Amino acid sequence: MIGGGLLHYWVVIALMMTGLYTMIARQNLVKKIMGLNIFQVSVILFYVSLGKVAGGTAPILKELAPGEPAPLYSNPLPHVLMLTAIVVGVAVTALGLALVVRIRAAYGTVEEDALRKLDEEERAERSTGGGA
Amino acid sequence: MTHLPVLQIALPLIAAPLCVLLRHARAVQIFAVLVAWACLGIALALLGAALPGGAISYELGGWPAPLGIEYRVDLANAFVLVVVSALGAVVLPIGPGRRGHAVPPRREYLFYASFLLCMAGLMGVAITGDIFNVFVFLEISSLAAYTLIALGRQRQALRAAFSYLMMGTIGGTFVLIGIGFLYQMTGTLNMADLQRLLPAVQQSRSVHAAFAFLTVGIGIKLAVFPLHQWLPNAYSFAPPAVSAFLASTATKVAYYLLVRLAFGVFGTAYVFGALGLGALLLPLALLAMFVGALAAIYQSDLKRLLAYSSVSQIGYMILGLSFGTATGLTGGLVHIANHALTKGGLFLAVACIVAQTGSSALSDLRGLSRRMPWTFAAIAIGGLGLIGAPGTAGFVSKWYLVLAALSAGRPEVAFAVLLSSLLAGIYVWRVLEAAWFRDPVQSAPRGEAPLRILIPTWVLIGASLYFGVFTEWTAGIAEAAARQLLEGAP
Amino acid sequence: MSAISALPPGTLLIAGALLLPLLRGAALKAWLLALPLLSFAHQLQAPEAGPPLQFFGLELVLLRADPLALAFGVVFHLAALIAALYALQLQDRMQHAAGLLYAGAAIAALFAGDLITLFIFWEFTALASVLLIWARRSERARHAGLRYLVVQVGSGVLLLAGAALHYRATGSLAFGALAPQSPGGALILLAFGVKAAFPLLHNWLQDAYPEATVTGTVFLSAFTTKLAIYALARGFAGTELLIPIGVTMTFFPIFYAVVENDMRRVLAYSLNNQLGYMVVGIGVGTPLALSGTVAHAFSHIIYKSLLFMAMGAVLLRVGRIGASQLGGLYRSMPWTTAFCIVGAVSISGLPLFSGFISKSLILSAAAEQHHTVAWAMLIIASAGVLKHSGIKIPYFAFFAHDSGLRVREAPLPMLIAMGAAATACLVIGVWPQLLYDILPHPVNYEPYTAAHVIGQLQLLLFAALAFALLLRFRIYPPELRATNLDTDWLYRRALPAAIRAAARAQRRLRAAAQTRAARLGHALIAWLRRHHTPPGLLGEPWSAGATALWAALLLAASLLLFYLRTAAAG
Amino acid sequence: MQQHSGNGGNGEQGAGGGLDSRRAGDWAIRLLCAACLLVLLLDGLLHLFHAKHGHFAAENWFGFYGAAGALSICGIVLGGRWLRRLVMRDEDYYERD
Repeated sequence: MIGGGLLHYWVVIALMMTGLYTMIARQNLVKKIMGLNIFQVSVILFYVSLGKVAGGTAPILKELAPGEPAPLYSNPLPHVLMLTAIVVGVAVTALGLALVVRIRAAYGTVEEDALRKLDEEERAERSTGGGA
Repeated sequence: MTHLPVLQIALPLIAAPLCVLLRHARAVQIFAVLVAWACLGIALALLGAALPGGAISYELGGWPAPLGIEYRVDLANAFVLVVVSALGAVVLPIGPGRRGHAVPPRREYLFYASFLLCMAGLMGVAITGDIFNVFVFLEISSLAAYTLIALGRQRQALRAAFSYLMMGTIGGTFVLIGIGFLYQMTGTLNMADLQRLLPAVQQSRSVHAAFAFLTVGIGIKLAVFPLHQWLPNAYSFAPPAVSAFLASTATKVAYYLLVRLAFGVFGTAYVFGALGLGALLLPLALLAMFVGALAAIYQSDLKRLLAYSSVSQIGYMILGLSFGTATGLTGGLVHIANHALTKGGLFLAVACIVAQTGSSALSDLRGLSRRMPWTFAAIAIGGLGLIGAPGTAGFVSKWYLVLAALSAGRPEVAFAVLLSSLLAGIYVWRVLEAAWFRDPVQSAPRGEAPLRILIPTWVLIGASLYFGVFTEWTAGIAEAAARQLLEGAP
Repeated sequence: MSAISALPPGTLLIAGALLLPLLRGAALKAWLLALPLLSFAHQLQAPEAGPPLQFFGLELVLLRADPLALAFGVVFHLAALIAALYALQLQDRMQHAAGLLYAGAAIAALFAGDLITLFIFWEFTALASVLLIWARRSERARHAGLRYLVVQVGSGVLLLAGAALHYRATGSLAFGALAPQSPGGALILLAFGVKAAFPLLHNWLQDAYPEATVTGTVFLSAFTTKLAIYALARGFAGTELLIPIGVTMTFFPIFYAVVENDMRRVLAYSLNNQLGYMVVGIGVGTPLALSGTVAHAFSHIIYKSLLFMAMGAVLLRVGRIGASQLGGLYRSMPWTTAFCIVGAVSISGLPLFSGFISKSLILSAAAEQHHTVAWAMLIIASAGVLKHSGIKIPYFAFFAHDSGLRVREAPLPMLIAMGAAATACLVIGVWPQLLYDILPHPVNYEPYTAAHVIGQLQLLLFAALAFALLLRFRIYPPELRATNLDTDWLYRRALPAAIRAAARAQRRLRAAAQTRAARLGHALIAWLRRHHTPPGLLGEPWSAGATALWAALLLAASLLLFYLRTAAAG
Repeated sequence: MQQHSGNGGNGEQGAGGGLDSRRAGDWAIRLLCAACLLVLLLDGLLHLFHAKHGHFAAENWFGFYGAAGALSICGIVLGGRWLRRLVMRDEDYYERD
């Protein structure tokens, strides 16, 4: 059902790896969310490429002149699905950013290593405080 | 009656924004609780309708499958629906917690709205027969869960929610990729249709990749070892009611989904015969059982201890799945209900403790059993359930797992199950020891927890005892559901 | 009525225990005494077999009342009644309840017709009995109880595992004769062995029993190990392996009993030694030997609880129980002294007392089957029994040197209980046919022949004389307050030390590995550490990155597995 | 049953006249000796007038059980002394650390 070579796969995989790497390697929570976005976009592109039919046009029905062959349409379903996926992605991003705002208010930083250190200090304090 | 399947989802889904409109804390609470109980009623009605053995199919908007979205209720998912809605109905009345929590009373309606959304999402995953719909509901429930977890009273709850969000989204996206591959190979999203079309293309690498992505993606939501790392923080920093609900339902629904895909969509022969999924899952399950239990032993906080114990219990469920046999699957499915009741009850008991002391650290439990006898009796019974002592629901599950291991010719696995029960005995003992045999600290509370929390706790713990003895509603249904799944009718 | 008679005897005790919180005062006491009697009546009218019960598709037989179970049932009821009487003046309702639950579970276990029912009551006895240890409410008791519980529950787990294997091998769960060579049978034998305190598996007994409450030890001494003896007699009668095991059991505790100071621990070692006779009897396995085992279990339960009751009364009044801390108590506790001596001569096997007529059955059976070595060892052990239980217990507690202790006599209910047990010892000893008649196999044995009586008297008197002379010439080791190492050293000392050492070694290794990694400039590890610090398995799981990495790894692993499998298949 | 109640021995405060005094111990030993002699005598009579028929030849030896009893006790007590050297520790051995 899909045509073309494998180029779109490579693009998708490159984007996916970029996103994953950003999530793994970056300490800044906002950057992590950006990585997450890139990761999700790669999947959206993957779906869009699934729906692409070589030589197909946008799937908009039009009045056919008598004798005119029906045009080759792209598969619209993956595209429609991606509308939902984009909505999900937006919701995740929004919620993630909202959490970052709250984290910033509660901790005063959005760097993962600083957060970890703050939590560790707090725990150490509590355990020594509890022991005394 | 004919619209029951859609009502099951639509009711909480519509009720959630209504909560936001209603705003008044008490009114919203009553409304949300009523909705939750209505959901339970619908789920029970659906289970009753599915009991004869057939599947109820409901076509959304009148579009017939495979083009339209189909809701399909058979024994397995009716069973899951009942578990999810029952836990929701029992836990929701507790509310977001009173003492120093992060939700000011005038914003409590948001808690109830999120909770209903989470329920709707989880039930949606179970009920839908459309695989893309599964992804959507999975994300609805996850988004609601992130929100709920962030409501915990410590600031670590925010970090826990954020980590869960990152990991959960990776999992969700993996699922999405898997669905994409499936669609690419078959051109359909309807699960029944997929089951029909897949055998023709199952030798292709895309289908292998689809299954791998789906397994790993669901594995994250299911907290399969070593993808469990979001779970301990999420459960230990969330508000008590949320921990109780999520711990007993979220991972169970993911488990159901994996079972449905493995047995119902891809087919037992393909998944366990050709791909050898069992060889992958069995070591992970064993590792989860032991690492989870060992980690639980070393925790100094009761909620965290229970969270790691969940990792270990999820290991049992995966173990049941990994044999790919009816007995194993029965063990896994029945553990959905049994562990939901036991762990839900235990987390609610923690809610009782937190309501009275403001802490769930083991060192603050010292001598508390004298002040809160009912709460700690519940913890003792629930703990026995985790160990799998006879007479509790946990025994029933372990019984099937041991039986499955033996009939699969793996006595050493059966032995491992029993051995990890001993580990469970140790961490349960740590709790009981602190509560029973230590002298109370000065700041110990005056008395028993409020009935508002204590009654739901005992409802769940009592149910776990009941189902430890009378098993036709748990093991009986699970067995029939497992048979239905294995025979291949989705 | 028919519904109740379908339940195994003992369930009445369990149900009755649940009523305890509602009762107080005289009603409570009456109920405590009435329950064992009611339960015994329940046993008398029990049908030979109850209806099978369907449970997860398995057929369970809750009630199977054959002569072996009934014989043990009689003595278990008697012990429950005596122990309840002994504990009567106790104010602690939890102990009453625990004692009843424990006795009830042990009795119900006797009537279990299948391995699953047996397992359930087996574990039930463990859970109920540990309460009797914890009821002492001391730090030592708490730890000892925990160790006890781990061993007991572990025995249950072994039993369940063995039952599952047995079921797989044979398709039957019925509890009858089992094959010790099959893996299932071996596990079950091990489970029974733990509870019967086989050598090297024995130490929970000496560890826990002396830490229980005054009245708790009386209950404990009666049921747990004898339930195991019953189970061995049912499952492994005639297993030759049991003879050397039993002989070892009769033998080594004697030496420990010489040096042990805590009188209740001496009795625990003596209990172990007595179990050895029964295990030998089971190993010999002829009808005479099995009857001897049951008879010996019967008389043993009575005189051993009598001895534990006497020592309990001393502990209650004096507050101490070390041999070195007692002495001269016969002045202030004359009745207790007298009853204790009855128990002591019974266990030593003096003619006219119960030990004489039961132990000789086992010895004769061993001789008839020409187990010469076993027989000789049992003769030596008989002298040992006299030494540690027959003489050491009454002598050091009530005579020896006057410790100056002047206490009150034991409370009346305790005296009545001891008196009842002492009477039972004497009655059985004088009219052995009373006991022989309830044994599972008909016994045609006359203990009172001139040769037998004179031989036994000779053995006992010369042994007593030797003991007295050794004591007189100070060769007998003095009583010292001390801890004597036994196999519990392995898990109380060696194991924790090994774990600590392993933890230290692991820390050192990890440190070494880290420095080496740093020295080699291992770029990958450094990168991993810098970027996402993958949490250890037990560490703080914060990082989403680690999960992403694991997910990728798992994905790669599963893809590889799937491709390889399908490639191999294709 | 007298042999038990009269078993006094190494009483430290042997001056008193009670059953726990040294004098009582000495009397007990005398009594035991007498009893032993009596039983040996009975054993001899049994040998003369009544053929014994134990399962093992050893059982029929004169004074076999007496020798077995006395020797066993000596062995056990000496074994106990040796065992004590091996296993005895302080009373609070397990409570330490």
